[in-house]
Amino acid sequence: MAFFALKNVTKSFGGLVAVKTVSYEVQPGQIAAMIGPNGAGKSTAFNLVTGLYVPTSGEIEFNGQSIGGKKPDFVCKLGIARTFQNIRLFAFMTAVENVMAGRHVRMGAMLWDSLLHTPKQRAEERHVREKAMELLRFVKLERHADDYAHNLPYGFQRRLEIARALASDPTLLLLDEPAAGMNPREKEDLMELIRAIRDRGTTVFLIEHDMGLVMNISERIAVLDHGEKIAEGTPAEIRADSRVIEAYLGKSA
Amino acid sequence: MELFIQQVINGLSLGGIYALIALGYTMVYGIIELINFAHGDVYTLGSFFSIAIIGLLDASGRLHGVPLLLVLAVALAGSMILCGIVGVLLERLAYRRLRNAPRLAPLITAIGASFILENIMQLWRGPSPIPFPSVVPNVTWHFGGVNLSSNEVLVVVMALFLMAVLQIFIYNTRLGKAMRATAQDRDAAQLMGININMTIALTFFIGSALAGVGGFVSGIYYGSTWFYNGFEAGLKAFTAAVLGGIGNVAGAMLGGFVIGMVESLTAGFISDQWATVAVFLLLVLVLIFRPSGLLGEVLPDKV
Amino acid sequence: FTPAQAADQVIKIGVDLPVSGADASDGIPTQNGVTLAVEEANTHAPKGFKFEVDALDDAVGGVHNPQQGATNIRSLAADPAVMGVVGPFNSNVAAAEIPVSNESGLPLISPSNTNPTLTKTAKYRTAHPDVITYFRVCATDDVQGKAGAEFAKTLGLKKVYVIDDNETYGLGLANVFEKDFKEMGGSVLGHDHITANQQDFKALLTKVASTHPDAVYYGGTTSTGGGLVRQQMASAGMDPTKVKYVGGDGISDEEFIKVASDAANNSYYTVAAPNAAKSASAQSFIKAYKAKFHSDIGAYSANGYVAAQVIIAAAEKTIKQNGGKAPARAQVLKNIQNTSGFKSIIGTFGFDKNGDTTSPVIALWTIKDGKQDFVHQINVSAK
Amino acid sequence: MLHWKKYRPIDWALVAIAVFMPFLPLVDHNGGHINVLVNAGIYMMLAIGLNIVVGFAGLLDLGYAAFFAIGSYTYAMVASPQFGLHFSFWPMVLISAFVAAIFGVILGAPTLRLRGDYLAIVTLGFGEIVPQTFLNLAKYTGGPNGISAIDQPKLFGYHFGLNPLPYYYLVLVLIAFSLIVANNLRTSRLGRAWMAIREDEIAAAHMGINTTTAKLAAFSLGASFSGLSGVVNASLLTLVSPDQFKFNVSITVLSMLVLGGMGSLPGVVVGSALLSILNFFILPQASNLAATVGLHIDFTSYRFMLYGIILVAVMLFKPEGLWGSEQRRAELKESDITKAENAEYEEMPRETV
Amino acid sequence: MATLLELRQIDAFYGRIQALHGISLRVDKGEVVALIGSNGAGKTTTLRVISGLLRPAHGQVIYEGQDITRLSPDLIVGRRLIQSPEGRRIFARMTVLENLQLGAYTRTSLTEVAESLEEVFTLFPRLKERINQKGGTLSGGEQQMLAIGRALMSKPELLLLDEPSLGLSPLLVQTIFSIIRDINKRGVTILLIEQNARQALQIAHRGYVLETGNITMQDTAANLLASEEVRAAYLGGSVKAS
Ligand SMILES: Nc1ncnc2c1ncn2[C@@H]1O[C@H](COP(=O)(O)OP(=O)(O)OP(=O)(O)O)[C@@H](O)[C@H]1O
Ligand SMILES: Nc1ncnc2c1ncn2[C@@H]1O[C@H](COP(=O)(O)OP(=O)(O)OP(=O)(O)O)[C@@H](O)[C@H]1O
Ligand SMILES: [Mg+2]
Ligand SMILES: [Mg+2]
Repeated sequence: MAFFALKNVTKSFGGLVAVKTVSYEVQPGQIAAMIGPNGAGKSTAFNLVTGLYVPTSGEIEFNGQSIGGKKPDFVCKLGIARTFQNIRLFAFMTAVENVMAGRHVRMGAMLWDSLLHTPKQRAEERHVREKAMELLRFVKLERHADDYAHNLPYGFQRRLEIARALASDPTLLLLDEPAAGMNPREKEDLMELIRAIRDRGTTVFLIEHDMGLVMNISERIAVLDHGEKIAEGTPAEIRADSRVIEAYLGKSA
Repeated sequence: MELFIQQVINGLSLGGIYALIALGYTMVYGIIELINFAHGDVYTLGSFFSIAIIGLLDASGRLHGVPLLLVLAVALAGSMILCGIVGVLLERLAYRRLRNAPRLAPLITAIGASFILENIMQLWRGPSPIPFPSVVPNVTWHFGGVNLSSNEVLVVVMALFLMAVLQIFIYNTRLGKAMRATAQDRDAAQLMGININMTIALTFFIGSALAGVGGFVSGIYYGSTWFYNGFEAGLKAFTAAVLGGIGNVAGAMLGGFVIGMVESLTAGFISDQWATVAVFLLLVLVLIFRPSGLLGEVLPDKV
Repeated sequence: FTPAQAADQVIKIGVDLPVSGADASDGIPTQNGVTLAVEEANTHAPKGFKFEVDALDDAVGGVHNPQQGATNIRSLAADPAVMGVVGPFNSNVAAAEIPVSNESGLPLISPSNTNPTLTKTAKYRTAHPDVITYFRVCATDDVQGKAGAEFAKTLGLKKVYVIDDNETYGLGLANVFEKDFKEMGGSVLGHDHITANQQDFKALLTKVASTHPDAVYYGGTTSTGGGLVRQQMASAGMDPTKVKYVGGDGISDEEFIKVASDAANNSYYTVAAPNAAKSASAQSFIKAYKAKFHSDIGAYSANGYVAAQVIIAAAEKTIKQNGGKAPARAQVLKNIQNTSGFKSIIGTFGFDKNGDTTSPVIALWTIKDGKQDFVHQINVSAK
Repeated sequence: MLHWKKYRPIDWALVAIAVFMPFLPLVDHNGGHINVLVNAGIYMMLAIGLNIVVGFAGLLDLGYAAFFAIGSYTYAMVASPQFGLHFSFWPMVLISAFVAAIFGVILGAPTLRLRGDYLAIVTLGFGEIVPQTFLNLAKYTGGPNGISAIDQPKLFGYHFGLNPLPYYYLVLVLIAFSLIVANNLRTSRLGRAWMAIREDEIAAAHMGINTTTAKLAAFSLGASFSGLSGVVNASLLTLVSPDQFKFNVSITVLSMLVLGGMGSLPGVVVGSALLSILNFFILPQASNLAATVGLHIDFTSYRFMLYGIILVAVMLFKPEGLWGSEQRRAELKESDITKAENAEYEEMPRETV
Repeated sequence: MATLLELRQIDAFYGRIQALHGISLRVDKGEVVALIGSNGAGKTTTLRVISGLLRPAHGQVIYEGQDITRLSPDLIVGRRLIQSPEGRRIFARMTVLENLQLGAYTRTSLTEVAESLEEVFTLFPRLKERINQKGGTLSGGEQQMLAIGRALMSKPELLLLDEPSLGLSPLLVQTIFSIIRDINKRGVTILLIEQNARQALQIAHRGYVLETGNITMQDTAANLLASEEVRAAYLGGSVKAS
């Protein structure tokens, strides 16, 4: 059984087929990428994985389990976390609260504990806060722990979103255009961070339009166009693929 | 069967009044996402203004023909304009400052404004029901066992006509487009050169003027009003707007008629005391199956 | 604020009525009656004394509220200058206030509570079950409903449809009417409850019309829909010249005539007091009211006026008993309890052992040519 | 956590007032005043409960009085001559809270898919239906007369009777308890989940938060507080009737939250205390109070306007509420642009995720 | 060249946070001026100030020799000073055509508007294909075309573009930049914000570097491209921008 695989996944919205019988497998420990023109169906594919959309047909497998059509909170519990193409932080919660909220699914406090603040609950809260601070250090945001997410600069927000996603101890992390709106310097930092995440044992699957970044860090790349997978391979293979050049990269790339 | 048809007629005319109020709710909600609780009171004000104008013109004696039409036209226009002005003032004084405030702040000022308006009307014409001058002869036609009165026709025709005008205005005129643009994204609208303050004020003016029509028509239809009239009618009308899919002109109309119908049929065939319960149960049921209202998805456009 | 006035000792007449929001139509005209009574009393107040109105609102957010009522009575009870309270208006507010009044010994005279259980059982007198502190100047629903039924009978009505406003007063009245009318051999075609503050009754009335009644009996007040129901009957297919309209004192106001307009004629109603028009004092009351408040009297203005007069009279009597010294509340209470043969614009009455009015007269009225017209009056207790 | 960087003098004043409250009856013997405070306390509990739904979880509930009604009627039915049952007060406090909580789930469940103001209007509908149903089912509920002669609590042989004083202390204890529980909730896993849902429901779901359960928990916990206050209310008044639970009650409680500062517990306390005192004391006595400062104005006819003006004025000058939490204060500064963007997110899910 | 737009000593705040610290800049008629800087530097804020969406605390905005600092956004638009804002801000529930018509909101001559529409469709044939599609259902790239097209519909004198290439595929990025150059050639002055600093500077005449609300550098585009500091901070070394 595969660690993570899309099997003939199709998603249509009314008449529009956004994702068309796409199959793709990600190996554990990999940094994998998905690229393709605007509107190719990349984000839709992510949304299918995390349960925002229900696939029209096809299977999504994760750790031997079929997760197609399952609710987002269930998918998260299984170990898939994500970030969003347009940042969706909890704007008026502090950075550390954001990360703690990301830990929700790994916590055990029940209603009773929440109501009465039992010793068990207090110990857990302390632990979760420590864990959240550790993640903030990991993404180099510890100094902003008590700032509202909303007040952080864009690049920091992207990193905070990653920390929040990591808080649920995912084995697979989906990043949707993590470098959008970053300048080249910030992109370099981001690449380092992604590698570090992989090194912690989390598999990374990302969508990105920045070819510098994609070609640099990913081990395997899938290319989508009009909902269909038109190519798959190593960065070098993709760069040389004429269909990809025509549909996506353009001559200058 | 005749009884049923008769109740449907009742429902349609009641629904027409709800619809006229609901149009204003839906417009205001559509553009600034505010449940304008004072809107029901603007509707009542419409009746009050009409009464005052007819009184001023001293039309209490029976008039006929052209003079009668003239009086009615002046009363209707006056009620619309005055209600429109009240709406604009409300927006200017109670809501504009709060455009970027937490969402519930303007809701509370709306409630406060509603109390103020109610009290003003109470001071103006006293706390008890007041009669609406019966200047218009109500003609009744008989079709077998079914009666249809000119007042009923007036309410329904007025509602349908104004909805059609409004629909055309919003979708086919430059100002209508400005309103829709302002509703969707205020900053972007400004970057198109749209004066959003003016546009929002215009929306309030039109919505309130429609409530003024409602007040005028319902005065003629029911023959009386009182300062607290808008409360209940306002709640139902807002429910109608939500039922139809808030922000949607045709939806508000449909919602108004549906609610009027449910109320009438429940009162007519079950019991009057369960009519309100039936209305809200219907709302819940509809929203369970269509979470954004009857027309909310088909025509997702806000006004 | 002249020094002479300041030196006068103040005797307060408390008022507890709903005067804001939707309930203002009930409370304000009634409170106006009290104000008038107190102003008149001050023209001939005992030397060294001065009456004042201490009026509290029992509406919260525009609706009468029993909690607020109980709080008001406690506040008034805490002020030793308050000798008695006119109020409350609504029966459920009374249910919350009677226990407080009973406990604190503050006399309460309601102008309008008609629910029989308030006085006839001791369940609200929790602290001192056999001390009466709550009185009323209006007849209870059972008396009036019955009179209404008899009236209907004499009008020759056989088939009646009953509608009430689903409030304590209206429902109680309608229930008694229905029961008694049936007992007298009449037939009740149906009984429906409306929701107060509604504007549209056409659906209900269309249904009523389909049963072809001789008359509609309405239990409730003008402001909860009494006028509109009558007015909309025509458009629902009931000719108001043929189908009569019968009700209680809740529709005995000028508003009813205005709202029902053309349809007002051919309406009949009972009033739990003798024909006021026959007493000159009532005429001058109505005139004075109009002059001061620029509006017609409300259904309970006269009752508010009389209730205040009862308290004032008891206080004045106490002062006399004390030889011109300040009255104590317990004494005033005693004098109120002993009220009898009290001449007022709503007739001559006293209080019975439960605190109910002994005035047994119910007057019957009709509306003719857009004017209230006295028919006759019956003495219910004589039966 | 309380995000107060530093305590302001006004914070200390609040604490001082809170500490003083138990001793107040020693100074003020006026039963009317104590009664006002008991009513204020009942409303404060309602506000604390509604704050969980609206302030914490961000679900706009315009029909909260329905739960108040359910709590009150639950006790009234089993502790009055209505059915001849006379259950003891103390367990009923918990049972009524529980019954209200269950209704919270029942009424909450169909509304979960609804967004924003659709939810508001449905809850408003419930707020209309519930008292109307109590009114209509006269056989069980006494119809418009309601249920009267409700039992008062006994504690160690002491019968509460009608004296407001024991209720005053009971309410103080219940408020303290409610505040502690509400604050615990806020700073717990569940509280954080609510906050996350309020900020961004889709993102919250992707963090593994089961939004359905969390929202239902908010509805039912919020409702349970009104169960508590309902029991106290019913026994002190010895009466429940449908018109005690009309729309104006829901609106009053909501205004308390917004006026005080939504989401913030001190805000809820301040807002409900001030508005209760305004509603139960100042407005009913407006004319008398004016007279004591030498103003002879008859406010009888202006009361409603006064109330309206105060609501409008407070909101215009302090839109985040008198005691707005830091979060809300921050949100205020949110510019148009972020607002509009958020709005866009909601309408165009395809672009957002 | 004549000065078209000038900012003088602008201070701007969000609540208590100061986003711009006395910045001054100038755009001459016919130029493409690039404004570069890292996230949160204040680039968008600068454009918001120019368009009147944010009132500066101090300083002046001079346009065509007149002070427009206190004018409301719609009046500024009326002077043909047009912005295509960050995040595109398409009217999602209006059709492509309606969006474009709104772009021409301030214009009165119907024939001229029709001409502009044709022009936009020549620049972006894709938009003509989608003329009746709702804006919100367009793909990211199409939305960007619509945003720029909409701005052109108002017949801009000066066009402010805020990150027009954000989130676009490499191919589309090329297209957008060539279109910008095209528009400029037709006589429209352009103030351009870009994360993609290299390409921005390649089509610009001059450039400004904004850092935490301060202008730290200003020079010709060529000089900035060659500058060591700019290269290190904004152009990237190892990562080649597409
Ligand atoms: N909820 C939806 N309803 C209708 N159509 C949708 C929806 N979500 C996506 N689509 C359509 O599906 C297609 C794929 O969209 P998607 O967001 O997956 O593209 P993408 O590859 O992520 O593009 P980009 O690089 O611009 O983010 C688009 O044509 C879009 O219009
Ligand atoms: N609405 C707002 N409320 C509060 N602070 C804001 C707001 N918008 C921006 N800021 C702050 O103002 C500063 C400048 O923001 P601005 O958006 O102008 O930067 P930018 O240069 O456009 O960045 P980016 O490259 O991310 O678009 C930042 O520190 C940002 O956090
Ligand atoms: Mg995408
Ligand atoms: Mg920016």
